[in-house]
Amino acid sequence: MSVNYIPAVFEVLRDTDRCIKCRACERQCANEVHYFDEDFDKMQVIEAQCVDCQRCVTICPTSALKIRKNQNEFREGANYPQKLIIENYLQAQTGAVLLSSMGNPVDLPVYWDKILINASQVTNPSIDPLREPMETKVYLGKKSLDIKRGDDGEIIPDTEYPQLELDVPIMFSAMSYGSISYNAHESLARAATQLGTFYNTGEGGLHKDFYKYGPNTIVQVASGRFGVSKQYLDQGAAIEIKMGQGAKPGIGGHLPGKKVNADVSQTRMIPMGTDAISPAPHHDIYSIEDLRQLIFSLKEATEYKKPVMVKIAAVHNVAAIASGIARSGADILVLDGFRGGTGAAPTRIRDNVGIPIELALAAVDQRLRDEHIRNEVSVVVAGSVRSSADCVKAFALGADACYIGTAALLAIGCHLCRSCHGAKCNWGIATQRADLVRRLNPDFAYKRLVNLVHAWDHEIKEMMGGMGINSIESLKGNRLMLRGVGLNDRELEILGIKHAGE
Amino acid sequence: MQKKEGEIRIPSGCAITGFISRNGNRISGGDAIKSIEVMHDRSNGLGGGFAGYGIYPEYKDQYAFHIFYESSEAKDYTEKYLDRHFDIINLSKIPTKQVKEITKEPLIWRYFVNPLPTRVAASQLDEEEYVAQCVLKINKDHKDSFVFSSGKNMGVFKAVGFPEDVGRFYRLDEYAGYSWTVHGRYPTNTPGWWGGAHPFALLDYSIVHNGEISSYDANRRFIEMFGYQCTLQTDTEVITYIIDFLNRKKKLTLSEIAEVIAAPFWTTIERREPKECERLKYLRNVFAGMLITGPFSIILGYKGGLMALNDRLKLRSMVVGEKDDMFYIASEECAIRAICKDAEDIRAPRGGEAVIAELNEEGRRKCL
Amino acid sequence: MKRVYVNEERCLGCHLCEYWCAYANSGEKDIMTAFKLGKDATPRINVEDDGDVHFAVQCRHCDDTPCVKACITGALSCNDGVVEINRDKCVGCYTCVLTCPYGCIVIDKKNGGKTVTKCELCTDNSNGEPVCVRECINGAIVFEER
Amino acid sequence: MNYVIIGNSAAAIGAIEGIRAYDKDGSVTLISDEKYFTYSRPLISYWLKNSVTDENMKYRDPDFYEKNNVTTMLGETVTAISANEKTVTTASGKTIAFDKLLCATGSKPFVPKTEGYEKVKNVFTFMKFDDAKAIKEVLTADSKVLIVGAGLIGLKAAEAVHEYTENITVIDLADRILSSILDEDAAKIMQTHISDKGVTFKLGTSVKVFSENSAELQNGETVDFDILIMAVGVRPNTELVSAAGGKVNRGIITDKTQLVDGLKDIYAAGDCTESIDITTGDSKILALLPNAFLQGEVAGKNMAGNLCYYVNAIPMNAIGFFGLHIITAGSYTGDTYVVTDGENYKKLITKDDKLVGFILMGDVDRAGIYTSLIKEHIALSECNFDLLKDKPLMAAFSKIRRNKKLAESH
Repeated sequence: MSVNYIPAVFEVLRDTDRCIKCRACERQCANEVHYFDEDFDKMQVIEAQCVDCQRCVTICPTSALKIRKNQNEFREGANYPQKLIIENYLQAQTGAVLLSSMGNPVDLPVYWDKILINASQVTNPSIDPLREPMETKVYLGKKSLDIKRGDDGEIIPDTEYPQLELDVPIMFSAMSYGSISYNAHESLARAATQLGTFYNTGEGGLHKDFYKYGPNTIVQVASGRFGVSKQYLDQGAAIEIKMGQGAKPGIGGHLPGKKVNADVSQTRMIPMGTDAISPAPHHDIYSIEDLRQLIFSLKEATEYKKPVMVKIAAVHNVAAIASGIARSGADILVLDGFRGGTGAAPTRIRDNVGIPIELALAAVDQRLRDEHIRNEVSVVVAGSVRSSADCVKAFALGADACYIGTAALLAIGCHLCRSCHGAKCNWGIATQRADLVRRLNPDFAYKRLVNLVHAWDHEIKEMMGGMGINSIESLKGNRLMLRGVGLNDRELEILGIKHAGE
Repeated sequence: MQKKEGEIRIPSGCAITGFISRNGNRISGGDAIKSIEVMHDRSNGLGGGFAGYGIYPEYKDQYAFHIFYESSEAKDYTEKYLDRHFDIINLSKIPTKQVKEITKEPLIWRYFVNPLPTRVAASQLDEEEYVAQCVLKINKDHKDSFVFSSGKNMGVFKAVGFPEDVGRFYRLDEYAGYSWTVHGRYPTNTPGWWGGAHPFALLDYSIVHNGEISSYDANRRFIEMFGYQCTLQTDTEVITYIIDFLNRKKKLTLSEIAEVIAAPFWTTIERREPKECERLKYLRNVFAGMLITGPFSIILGYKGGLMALNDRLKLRSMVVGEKDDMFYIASEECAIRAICKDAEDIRAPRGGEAVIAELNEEGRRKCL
Repeated sequence: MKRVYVNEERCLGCHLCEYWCAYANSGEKDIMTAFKLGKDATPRINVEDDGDVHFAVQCRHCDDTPCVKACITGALSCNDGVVEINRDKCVGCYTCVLTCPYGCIVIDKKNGGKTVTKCELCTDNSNGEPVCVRECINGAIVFEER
Repeated sequence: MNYVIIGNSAAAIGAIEGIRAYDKDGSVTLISDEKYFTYSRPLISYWLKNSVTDENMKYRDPDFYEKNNVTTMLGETVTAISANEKTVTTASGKTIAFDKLLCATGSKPFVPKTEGYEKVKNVFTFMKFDDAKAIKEVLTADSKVLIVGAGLIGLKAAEAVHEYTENITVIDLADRILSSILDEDAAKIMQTHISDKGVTFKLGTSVKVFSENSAELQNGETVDFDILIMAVGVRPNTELVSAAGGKVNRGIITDKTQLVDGLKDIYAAGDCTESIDITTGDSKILALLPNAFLQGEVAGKNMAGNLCYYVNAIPMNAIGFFGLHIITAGSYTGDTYVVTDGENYKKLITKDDKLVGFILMGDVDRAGIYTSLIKEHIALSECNFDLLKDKPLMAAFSKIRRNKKLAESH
């Protein structure tokens, strides 16, 4: 039926004067957009299958390809934009929930971009990070200020609670083996090891090959409990309980059976080919006291040697929830904002549920200070930390460290086509297809991750130096270093910052 | 309207000086004036102040409160509060003399008080904490009242003006103490509120500080979790509170405090022998929120001693020197030479190196 | 000696190395010219595909040089470990094709098979480094000592 | 050490390179009855058809002898070897002493006795540079050329002569051309290909009697010619070794180090020797340039005191006529797999889970992979033979073997 016709989202433009018919585009497109037409002796395209992953564009040896938005336009209308109309067509056709991946692309305020950073002039010298030491090492974990002294009067340097030492204040956020590929995991693990930071297994367990990166691994325990065993918990440097995810607060996860190959099945400890369903809640956590029990179960299981992190999605009453978690024995609290990525989420949830991480962080940090328990828990933010500037702003708002997910994937080749749920990632990241996974070369990818984080770390140091700060501790929660632009009083009040010019 | 200290953060440059007689000889405040006067250009007439230790031997067991009142209503209100919480042993206007450079003075009163034992007991706090909380309460909640000195056998004197004029205004040549610290202020703007001048003091701790710390808000928001209210938004205030917290509450020694607030760099720590390395790592980690970065040189005055400390990059000048039992600390050498021509062993302490000078055995016997 | 090796775990079978190789050795001004206007530059590297297995093969520059020893004209020679061909001397008898155990002597179809050609590690063009290595999009081809 | 080499072709050059790989100092003397700088015998047909210059006839760079410090005695014919005295004697009466001697004397054309042969004026063989030069002297566009022998030499000669005249007749006693390397089907394709160029074949017959400008064939036909090229076959030059006491069957018999059986310090290599065909186990003359070179190289290395063996010999040929190429190797007895597609012909011969031989015509790309399967005795069950049937691919090897071949240094 013609009403079923869904216009292609993209147009694939090929400059035939440039095309040498090498067919690399054809070979490299898992969506089978390109094909060679023997009759016409030229390359042809099936545009409807294009997701604009840019793979063909980047590898074309003659730069003959361009992808652009389909110029075919419905009649304009701000209330019913073309995308929404088409989504309704699709749903009318299929009766299905719309699926999307990666972070919320909707044009909602990005507060990072409305916050500006201070620099020293005259009264206080800026510091040149190339000349003076500039420190970004961070320790995460609950801090006890109870000083214990030995009989000789000397301080006993016992932090009482386990700490995570980060050489750089950036970690790689949870992305499960299953949602991303073996090679992607290897890249993250190796990069974290080289950087002296941590990557996170996500909820898919830990492949035995990666046990060797354990000292730089955070193992996640999510509602599906996939791959969780004593051995698994023992591998990690820390354990993260995933209560929620910024991209899809309030719902669980679903890894389709076709992604559960032999390796994934073994790692997740589920039968091959079966769907891996993470329930929306943990069915042993229906309230805060249940969480406390899980936290202490995990601590018992690991002899109180590993910090336990609790990750929640940034939702409306996040500050109160955070306070509850800080009082429940968690060592580290992770806040995941509504622009955080995902391998697959219902579109409507991704685009409409949750709150911006900037506001959540500001509210949580202030609440914990108001309740004098900020020292009880470290705060890590995730959910679209896109640059070193975002990191600096996050630290100044009160974060101890940042998690990066999407930015890390960009470093290893992701072009943000937001088609992870299709499982045919042309960059070898969000796929389990062996031929596609191979496209991600961990030898390159881990170096690119290291480069990215080093570059950010340099920039963080530059900005700190500009502020006259030479250690990241002095940036943490230092909101005087921030000013808002174009924000209303309410927003400024929540962020705890003044407006530019004040 | 121009905002005063506490409503806005005002960056300043400064001059500081201080000295102590380790034998406990009581030195006239006139020497303190002489010392700061030569650094006239380091101030701009918008604040100066002094802290003298051992100046009230006759009331050495009472807390000496120095209070500014902007109005007599404020005075009445605060005095009622004091009455409820303290046994006021003595009260008087602080003697001043007219100096043409010093104008717009508030009401300046001094009280020697003992906390009411029943109230202390009821508060479940130790006596010092009780006193400190009362002081903080007044400064936060009592409009137009400001307690600017609250220690025992010590006193802070400060005003808007050049420090040498402030010293003459308060007739400091009539006081004698075993140690003095002085501050000349160079704020970039201030409406000229007397409370905003330095030193800043809480109980026996007083701080004179030259610098503008970059970590201010990080430090402020951290220390405020422990019952302090940074009402002035000045570096001196937050540094004082941090030192009060670490020394009085957490019982860290002064050199340990230096290792927290001007902590060695991680690379330096890594090079220390393992036990020391662990200790320093521990202090930096646990008290991360109290690391102070950005330029500062401070003289901490406390009961029986002085500590000089620079930020870890030494972004502000500070020298020390000595002669016989005297120990001198100043922003510039001239300030030492002005009162001790033949001072010896003048040197610039390294960034983060705490220099401590305290009363010796004899001095303690005489003064404490 | 440094040689070109292919890691078949990394090779994607995109065949781009063939095109870059052909272009690099074509002497044409750009890659398009090398394949257009009826020109069909000949690669010296060859990507094999067998299902999911892909790998590029080109002259191994082996130590025992069976091709050099078999060459009836002396067109093939081994200099400092690089097996080189003097195309002026080659008569296209293909004895080297017969003896190369890797199938890496390439019949130059561009000149009607009148001569053979082969990888010379880009020592005979302006690249200065093996262009297949440089252009491999997945780092599958490496130039290293083993 | 004093090395003497008789001969100046592939085996001799191989020997020089073999010696010099281990002995930079010993004296090397090379004696050849031809006056030329070492040249490539197979190139004479290319020279004749003007596709190779005089300069490019050289088998090695012009400074080869100097660089390898070789004393040459060109145009000097060795008449005797004294195994006891360790000397060789030349026609000009010189006596040259050796510590190690290599006999790389090659072969000579075989001309069968035919009635009236002596009446033919323009008769040539086609082995040496001088042969080609002599033919070129008399060849014109009007020449009528008769070639006796439709083997490799005869047809290469035909191809070269075709550059001048299309009036060419090739006769052979066998009923097909190239009978030593091709099966019937392949021979048929090639014959058609060559016939299409205007060459006339008379097969399954021979010359009964020659007159000056014509030949009467056994089948009764008469062929007129003004140039006769005899390319019936070759015979190894074994006389010197034989006279010195070395063992000779059809060719000189050597051990695996190329040391002549029955002699000390005297080696032999090249077309004058026999070697073991590993595909059949038979000792035979493998008159091929690569074979000659490798034998010479092995001989040279052993002469220089470095023990090594020549063991992997197989018959093999790469040759083309009028643009149609043939690559063959090994033996042809066994199970066969054949694909014919126009002029493209492929025959794979397998036996006991091994590839023992192949014939490729037309598309001969990467034939060496097949050769390696034969030479390396690789079990087909270990490979993907279906893939190999389609075309020679490294992908057909097991991953382990492939990695050994491609990922390790060789």
